[in-house]
Amino acid sequence: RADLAAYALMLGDDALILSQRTAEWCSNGPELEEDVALANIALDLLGQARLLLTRAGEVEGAGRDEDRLAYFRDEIDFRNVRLVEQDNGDFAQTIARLLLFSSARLALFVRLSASADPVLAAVAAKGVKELAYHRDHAAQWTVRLGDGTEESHRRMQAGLDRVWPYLEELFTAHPVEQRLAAAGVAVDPGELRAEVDAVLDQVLTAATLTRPDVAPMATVSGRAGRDGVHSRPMGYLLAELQHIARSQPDAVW
Amino acid sequence: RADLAAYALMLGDDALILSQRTAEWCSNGPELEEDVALANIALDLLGQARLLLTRAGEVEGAGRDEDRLAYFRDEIDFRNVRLVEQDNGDFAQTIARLLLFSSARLALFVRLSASADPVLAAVAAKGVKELAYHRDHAAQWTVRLGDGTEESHRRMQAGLDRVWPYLEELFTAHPVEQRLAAAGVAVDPGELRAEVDAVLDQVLTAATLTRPDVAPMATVSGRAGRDGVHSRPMGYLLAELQHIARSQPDAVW
Amino acid sequence: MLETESPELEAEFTATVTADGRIEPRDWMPDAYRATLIRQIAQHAHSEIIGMQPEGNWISRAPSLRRKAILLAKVQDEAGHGLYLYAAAATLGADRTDLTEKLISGRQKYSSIFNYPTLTFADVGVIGWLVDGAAICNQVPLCRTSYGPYARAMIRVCKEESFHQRQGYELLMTMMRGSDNQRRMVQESVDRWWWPSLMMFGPPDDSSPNTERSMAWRIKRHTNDELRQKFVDMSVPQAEALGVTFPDPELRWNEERGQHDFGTPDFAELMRVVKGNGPCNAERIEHRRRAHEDGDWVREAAAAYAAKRAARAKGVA
Amino acid sequence: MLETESPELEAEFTATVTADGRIEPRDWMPDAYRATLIRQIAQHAHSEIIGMQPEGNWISRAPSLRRKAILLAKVQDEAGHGLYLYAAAATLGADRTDLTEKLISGRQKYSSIFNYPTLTFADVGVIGWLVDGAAICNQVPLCRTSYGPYARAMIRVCKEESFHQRQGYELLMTMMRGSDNQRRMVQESVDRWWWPSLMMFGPPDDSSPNTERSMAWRIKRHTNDELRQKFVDMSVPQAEALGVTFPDPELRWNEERGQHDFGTPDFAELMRVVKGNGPCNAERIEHRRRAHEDGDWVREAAAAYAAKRAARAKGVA
Repeated sequence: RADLAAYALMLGDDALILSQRTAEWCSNGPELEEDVALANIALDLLGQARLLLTRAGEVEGAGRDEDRLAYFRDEIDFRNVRLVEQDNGDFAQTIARLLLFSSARLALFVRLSASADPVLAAVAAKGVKELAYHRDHAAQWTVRLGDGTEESHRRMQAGLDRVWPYLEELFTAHPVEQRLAAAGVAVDPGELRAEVDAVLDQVLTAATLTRPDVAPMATVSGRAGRDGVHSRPMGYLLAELQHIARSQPDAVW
Repeated sequence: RADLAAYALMLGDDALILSQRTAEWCSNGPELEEDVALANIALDLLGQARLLLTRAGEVEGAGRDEDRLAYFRDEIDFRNVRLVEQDNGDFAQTIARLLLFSSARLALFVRLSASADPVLAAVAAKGVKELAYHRDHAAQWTVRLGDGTEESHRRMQAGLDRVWPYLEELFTAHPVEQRLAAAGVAVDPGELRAEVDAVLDQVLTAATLTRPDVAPMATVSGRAGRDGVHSRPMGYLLAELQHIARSQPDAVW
Repeated sequence: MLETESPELEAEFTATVTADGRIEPRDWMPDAYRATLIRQIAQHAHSEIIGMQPEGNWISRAPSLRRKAILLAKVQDEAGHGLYLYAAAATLGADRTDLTEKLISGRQKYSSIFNYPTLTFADVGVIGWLVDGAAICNQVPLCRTSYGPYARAMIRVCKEESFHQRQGYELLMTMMRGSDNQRRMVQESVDRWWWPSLMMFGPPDDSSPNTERSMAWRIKRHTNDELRQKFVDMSVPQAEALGVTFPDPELRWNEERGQHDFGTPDFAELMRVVKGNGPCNAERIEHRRRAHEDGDWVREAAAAYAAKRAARAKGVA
Repeated sequence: MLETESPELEAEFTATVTADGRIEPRDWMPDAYRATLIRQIAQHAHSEIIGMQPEGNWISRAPSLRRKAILLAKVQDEAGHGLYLYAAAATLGADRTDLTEKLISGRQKYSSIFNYPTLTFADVGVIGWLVDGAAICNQVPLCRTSYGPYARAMIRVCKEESFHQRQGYELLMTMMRGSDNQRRMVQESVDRWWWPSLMMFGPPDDSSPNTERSMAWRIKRHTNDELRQKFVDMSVPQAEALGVTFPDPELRWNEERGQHDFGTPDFAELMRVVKGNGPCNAERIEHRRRAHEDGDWVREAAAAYAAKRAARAKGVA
């Protein structure tokens, strides 16, 4: 049960933090249609986060609801991968991150729809359609920017180069994932690599872009996002996310 | 007494928030010497803030110390002028703001050294030396940048233009200030205008810069920083300033 | 589209409008009608787009996930409203790029209400209740406005805005049932937004020169003061239910008139804000301009890619 | 400065160094001595400058005003140390602009410890205690190093670092007396920093090829392993007093040796971090490069203004 709560938290935190970052684009997009599209994606992810955090809290059984988990945990207790917490950078970098995340998460959710945990299975099944849209949106922009102007090609390649070191973490199985995967509850993310790689290669080829040849982002003595070891942007993101809620712990919203 | 506490809070919040902004330059300055100088200024202001907030808490008599006041007040309870909370902008804009603030605050502290309140008088007397240094530092850079290269001239003028609308607030007497000034405890900031204007004109002339011809920043139906009505950057500044303290309300640091 | 000066066409136009009929894009219309509509629709679209900022300011800090989702969806709806309205303006021959240019250069206006800052999360609720409420009072009559595409856009906009208004009011209700500090926040926010909301109906009728013509054209259906009165009468009981007061000592029920008496907003302040000197005018335009300019390379890339694809398709065909 | 190959000069140099005398800037010295010193002093200066970042990360969020002041003053001291050390390097003919260029292009290194992230405010205390503690172990002997300006800079640096170390330890003491969560933070931070701190003494002696020559030149006075042992022996009782443990199951007192036994740090990790693939290498260099480049126009302006003034002074003279 502790494992299941931890796993729901990992997936929920990924969605929550990426939603927070994506929502930063609202009123800042390159065109109105993109403000709408990115807000949609942020809303989908927020919806996934709420279901997963709620599930984590229920399984934990300590009375923590989605808000308690989102607003009243310290940085070292967040379980998201470091990819999602990075600053947005320019539009190309945001698209690059979305392409990586949604490709991996879609592959995961397709498998997770068959989870032995009915709640995870339902969340995943619902998320599949959303993530397919996110991936298509990211892929279309990757191609458009990669095969657009000289500047957009350069920026799209730079965006990919910047986020690619964080890809490995999406395929690295945490002991919790390994145990739950053995029990048919979770998916071993290592299994997703080949499928995701193929998708990414296809998109990059269509976009006339090069697969970045970069080392995976180092861990801190083997610990990374899933162990609560985050990167510099995370603390500032949480300060903004949590400040008002923490300021009024006795309030009702 | 409520007036005295409110007044100490106004001056203390000015110093605290400008210190916070100035410290953001630490490790980001254009040269190491400037990292040191700006850290010094931030430290001086932080020192002033601590004395003033402590005084405000004592006079208020509700058991709030400097940390309670700095970390556990909401945005609408902060009493600083809006000038100090603005984003740093580039180095020129930071210098422009420092020039305006330190010129006005120096003129104020010179007079406040004779306050009927012995604590305010002592804080002001100590601050005079510090602020004289801050003003000199800002004035020297204003001249250097104004009379440096074409780019630095343009940036310095733009920096002045950007912060100048907030100057008026430094000369606008709040009812609290008016009452305390009548009692010989505070200084009516309106009295400082001529002196500060003369200083600024002198610096701008030496720097080959033009005094900005801009309207004062509008209030919200007459309310501004001294009434807790702040501008967009303030909430984000407080989120960062307060997040860790608010996250661990039972902690001892 | 060639403008033909023709008494018959003009008579037909007037007849349609007077009979509360609809003018459609292909119909003849007077130049001044077209110009007035373009200006009004564009300003309305700009207001939706600029209106994303004051509330968007709170998305990242919304204090519960449910409120974050509601707020994000609302701001997204505003972008959507902007899109419908730019599309309606396009049916009159106005180009979106050109309208955007006019917005960020300050040549076209947007609703002055968005030049006030959002200082607490209560502002999100109060904007929903009072600002959207006032907007709805202004806009509901426009669902029957004489220009078809505008009227249809307004029907959709009004429906969503009513939804937003209820959400705003519900947030305030929840906050008023919460902590003392929350109640204080709500009252403080109401104090700040009440007068600016009243000013959303524009200057008093006796200094609103274009009202008469706009009413004849059925672009406008009630005078500013009529709508303002309606809004006050609607809001007072809502404030009572909520447990807040409006900062107007002259506000009281007038039994004789069957309406509320209320004080006069500071229209000099309104004029200052309209002229560009509100607390946030510079910030709002600057934000929009930056977003637009930061997106230049993206829009160029999309256009370049579309052109390449078209060329390739042609090559294949 | 002309380098003269002269057996007499070399003999004099060796005699001075062997007698624990000081070499001063105007004295003759071997090219390799000069080059080694420049590299070592520059790396040390770079470490101070890069070292501002991990702690600087917490200035804006320090949870009490007193801790904020202490931290800001400490980071400021690090900038000051950088300045003394660049000045010492300058006495050997090294140009600061050139050294900065080497830093931001990655051609010169800095202490690998600063490529680890600071995740909680406890890290501020642990860096003071362990990282500054290890630095002091490394640096105290350098106060007697053979090159005069370097030795004098180190005296000042060491004095300030001891002060920082005490402040760090005092913060941890305070936190350990605080809430459960604070104690958890301190232990978690110690767990992360212990091994990287041990690696600050460099690779084991048997794979540290330059140690012997540096010791002969009195640039180095103890081997890496000697210093590492000393640091462990010093830290264990401090950890006990604090109430934290080190994450090393092999750590125990060896009665026979009169020293602690301890496990072997993961030197493969050290090599990866040195080679550029630590968790923060890219971020640290990028930060420094950005600060430097953002300041280009300021430094240019200062130079242009100084030139103008000089020209005017000349014109007047």
